[in-house]
Amino acid sequence: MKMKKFINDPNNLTQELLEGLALSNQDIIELTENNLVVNKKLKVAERVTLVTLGGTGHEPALSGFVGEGMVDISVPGDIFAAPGPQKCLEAIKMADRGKGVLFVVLNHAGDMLTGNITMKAAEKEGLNVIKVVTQEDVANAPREKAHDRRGLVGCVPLYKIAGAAAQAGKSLQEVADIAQRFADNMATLAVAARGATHPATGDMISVLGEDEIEIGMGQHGEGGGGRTKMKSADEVAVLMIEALLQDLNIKSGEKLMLIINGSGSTTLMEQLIVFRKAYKYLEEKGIEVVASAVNEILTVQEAAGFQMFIARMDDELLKYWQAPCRTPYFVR
Amino acid sequence: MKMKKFINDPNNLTQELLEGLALSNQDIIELTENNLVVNKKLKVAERVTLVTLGGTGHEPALSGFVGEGMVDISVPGDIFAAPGPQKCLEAIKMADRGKGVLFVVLNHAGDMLTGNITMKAAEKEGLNVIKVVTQEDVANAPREKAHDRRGLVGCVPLYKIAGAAAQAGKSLQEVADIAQRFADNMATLAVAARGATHPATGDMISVLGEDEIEIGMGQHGEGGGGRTKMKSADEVAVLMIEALLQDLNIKSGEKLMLIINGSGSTTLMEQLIVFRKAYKYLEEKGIEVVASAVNEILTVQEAAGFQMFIARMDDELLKYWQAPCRTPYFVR
Amino acid sequence: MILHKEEWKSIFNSGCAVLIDQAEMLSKIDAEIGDGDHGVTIKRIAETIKSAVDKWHDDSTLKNFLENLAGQVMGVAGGSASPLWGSFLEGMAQALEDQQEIDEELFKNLFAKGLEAMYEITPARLGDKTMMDALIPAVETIKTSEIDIKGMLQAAAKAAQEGADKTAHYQARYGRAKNLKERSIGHKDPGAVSMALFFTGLSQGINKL
Amino acid sequence: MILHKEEWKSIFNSGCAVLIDQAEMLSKIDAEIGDGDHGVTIKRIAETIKSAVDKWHDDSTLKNFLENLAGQVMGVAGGSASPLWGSFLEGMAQALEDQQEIDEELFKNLFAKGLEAMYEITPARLGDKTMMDALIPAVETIKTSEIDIKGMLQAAAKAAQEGADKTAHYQARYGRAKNLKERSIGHKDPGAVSMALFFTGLSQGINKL
Ligand SMILES: Nc1ncnc2c1ncn2[C@@H]1O[C@H](COP(=O)(O)OP(=O)(O)O)[C@@H](O)[C@H]1O
Ligand SMILES: Nc1ncnc2c1ncn2[C@@H]1O[C@H](COP(=O)(O)OP(=O)(O)O)[C@@H](O)[C@H]1O
Ligand SMILES: [Mg+2]
Ligand SMILES: [Mg+2]
Ligand SMILES: [Mg+2]
Ligand SMILES: [Mg+2]
Repeated sequence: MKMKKFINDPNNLTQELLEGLALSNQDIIELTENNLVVNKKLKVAERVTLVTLGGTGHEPALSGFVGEGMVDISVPGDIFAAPGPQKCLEAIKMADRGKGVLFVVLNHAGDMLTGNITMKAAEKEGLNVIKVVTQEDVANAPREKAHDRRGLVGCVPLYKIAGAAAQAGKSLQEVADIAQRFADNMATLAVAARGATHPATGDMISVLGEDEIEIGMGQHGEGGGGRTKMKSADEVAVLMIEALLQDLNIKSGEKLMLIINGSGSTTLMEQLIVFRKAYKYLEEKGIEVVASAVNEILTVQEAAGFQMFIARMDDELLKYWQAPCRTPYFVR
Repeated sequence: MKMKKFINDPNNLTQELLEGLALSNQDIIELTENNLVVNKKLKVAERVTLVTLGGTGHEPALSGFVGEGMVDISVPGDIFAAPGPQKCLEAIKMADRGKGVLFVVLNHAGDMLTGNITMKAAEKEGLNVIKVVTQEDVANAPREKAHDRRGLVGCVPLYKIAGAAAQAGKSLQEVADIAQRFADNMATLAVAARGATHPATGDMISVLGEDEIEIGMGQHGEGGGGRTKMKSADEVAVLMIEALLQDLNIKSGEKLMLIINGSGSTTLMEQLIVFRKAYKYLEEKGIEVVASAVNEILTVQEAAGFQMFIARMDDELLKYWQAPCRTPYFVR
Repeated sequence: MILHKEEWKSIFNSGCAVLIDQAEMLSKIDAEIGDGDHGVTIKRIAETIKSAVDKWHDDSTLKNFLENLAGQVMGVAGGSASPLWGSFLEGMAQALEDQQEIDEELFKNLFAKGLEAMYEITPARLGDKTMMDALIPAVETIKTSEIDIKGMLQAAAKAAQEGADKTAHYQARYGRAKNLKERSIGHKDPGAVSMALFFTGLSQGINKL
Repeated sequence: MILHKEEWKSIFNSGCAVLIDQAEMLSKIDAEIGDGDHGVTIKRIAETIKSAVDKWHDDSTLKNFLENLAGQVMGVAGGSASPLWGSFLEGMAQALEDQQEIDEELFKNLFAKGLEAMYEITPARLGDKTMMDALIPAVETIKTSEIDIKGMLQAAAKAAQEGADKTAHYQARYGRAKNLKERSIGHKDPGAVSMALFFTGLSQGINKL
């Protein structure tokens, strides 16, 4: 598939998309000179604040979730690439309103290296930061080897929950504990049906057969799971929800968050059809869906496929999930 | 391009996607037995209410915008197809809370026929209904022949504005006048880069050359504008915004709403890049963007491309655009 | 010649049979200037009519039957054809009270009222490249005819067929094909073709009585 | 043998020249088990180093130079290579105070501290199929060497090269290639190859002095 994108100079992708984001959300965010995306209300915040980092090209994630009640500053790298630690350190300093900063890092090689270097530097400078890592991809490693698991869409509900806890006036340690509890109880599985093209190079990121899907595909098209023939929405949904339930050892009577996250060109129609099946399957098993979302949240360009995400919920997590927030792509 | 979608029996697409929508938004909407999508708070509404109709396959539109502050009942047809007038009549009766119903119809052959038959029947039954038609596609007819213009994404901001006017307690005639004023001042132009596949038949809806785009493409891939070689995002943005400004005869000093609506597989990254250029172009011309949105609002399956929408704004319209609302895919 | 219920049934069934038979062809010609689904919608309409004919109770009048049928046809999910055909049937119903036997005069009136209902619902007229290009000549032929019902239907089918053929020369002014502008010339309008087929089917049905 | 600022400059430039020269090849081998951008990132890093060398003020020490450079390299947008290379440079800086001349002892210490910084930032060790497979043998060779700086770098380049070659037999345990599991065996690790090339370049640079 040849690339067919509405872009200009591939070197300016990140700069231009961030400008578009800032211009279309002037009441919520601002873009600093060195491309930090900052919650406009950060200046008056008297609470723990949230910083995150990650490559662009996954819009609306991550910068589309900066605003009151979610992320205070996002540090975008270039397309699919982590930013440098300096920018992260700068963001943490800027974010700190005297109550400390929660620093959320997705488990991807570059992000983790940047995150670690940043933390070392932050410690050296005596900053009050706690790092939480999201690593919930059940496809590429067992739960015992969680540090090998990739971070997928789960970071976004985590921003929401941690952000609400911060707004509720919790201390940094409390916010970090809540975020970690949520992180420890989440699981994602991705399925891909068609690869994307890299917007800077025009190359296909991964190639699947005309009638194939791959369950367990990573964020940038790296394989992981197995390839199978295309199946019906209901079959795929059941396969995926079963793997997720098993990973978290979810039992009848438990309460879950269920998210279907479209990868790019898989329609909302399809995402809703899949959600419906997963929901009904859970209902039959006596598992209650208490929180949900169906949308493109963390995409991979025009890839076809979706991520199915679940998280074990308790009343406190649910309260924070439901709390108001206002960001460009998530409002409550 | 072969179809590769997560679906089940193609005959059940509409039923299943509406179930998914209702299950994932149980606090906002409910699905009646005959597939009307109803605002859960309609029961207690003491105001003018809103009904709209249209085919499915364009998610999140139209049913994703049912809820407080926007649409009260949507009457979905099948994929890309209008529903029958009986269902519309039923919806109008169900929606009427004693203050009358605004009935919003997009200008597409089937929708208009259904809308007209419904209005005839409603008159016969003495119902208090006013119909407003959205027809803002500048590509397929000049403004003097507005009745030939297709209805594109403009219906969605119109729902928002009319819904807020209704919530503000305006009379049916007032709500209709506000909606009509907005409708008379809006303009959309669509560009397509790659066709979609029809989810029920698997056929390509329209075919473009590997290096071609078509400006002025209709909702279901019907041609209209001219085909040209692929251009840069900035070039396309300028071509389109110029056509829109000319159509509405917008002058320096005026205030606009600017929306970029992704068709399906064009990334949010691209939409933001295009928005940025259109915004800057307007800024240079002394035209102020006072309201905006960049997102997939009314899609055409996995088509690549986007719609650029502008509307001339005044303080009252802006107030209603900014008023709170709560629907599955638009919250303020 | 007077038509009773049983005769109506077989005439309608014959009209529907032709449409169902030609559904694929209709989609094919719709693909050329429309969205390729006209056969699908027409088949659904024809099947709706057939099943309504099958379920037509003894105690329900032709008016009742047509009114209910019109509603069902309008509810057929699909293209523009459903509300148009439904309106035509509804118009026909308006020509009736509780008559159970249809004579020439009433027969003419039935079709005339059907066409009137169409006039109310669509601005398309002769030459606009729509189903009206088959329907108008067919109904006008019936209205001005001096022969019996059988003859009327035969002449109407011929007129509809000729009208449908002519649409190939027109540029579409309504429906999807309109957006193609000049490019629509050279192709017959699918809705006109199906309308002509229906009249052919009706005429074949009456011949078999 | 003692290295002064001007010599450092030409040695660094030589290391960078090799990397820039081989950038395309590096992306190509990254495409086999990674995401095909290693050459792009390495080229950016090399260009960052080169331009820092060009701008190296007379009054700034090697420590200053390396510290600033480390920051710039870490900020290079791209892959995992930037923070890793940046950490190595930062580690080197920590071996220094305000010395302007580097003798054998300090030279050894420079590389040893660079490697230590890497140990802190990544758990990857020998056999894990990363750049460490080239870097560890190179630095160990320098540390244990009894000859002059020129000889050290020659031996280090050889050791790095051998280390990089061996990565073809390993299964990746860190970086993107890890997800391929056994499928990663049979391909050299791009990060190890580029690291070996850098040492080769350094060694060529010192030969030309
Ligand atoms: N406004 C109209 N007035 C009369 N006939 C129309 C009109 N719009 C469409 N038609 C008829 O409907 C036919 C197309 O029917 P169909 O394919 O079922 O609908 P759609 O175009 O919605 O897919 C056209 O060939 C034309 O004869
Ligand atoms: N955790 C790690 N420790 C050491 N080296 C690593 C690690 N992760 C990746 N690498 C090295 O980085 C190389 C890939 O660099 P590059 O392509 O620039 O990064 P990315 O994989 O992010 O695209 C790998 O070949 C490997 O040598
Ligand atoms: Mg059609
Ligand atoms: Mg159709
Ligand atoms: Mg790489
Ligand atoms: Mg990379």
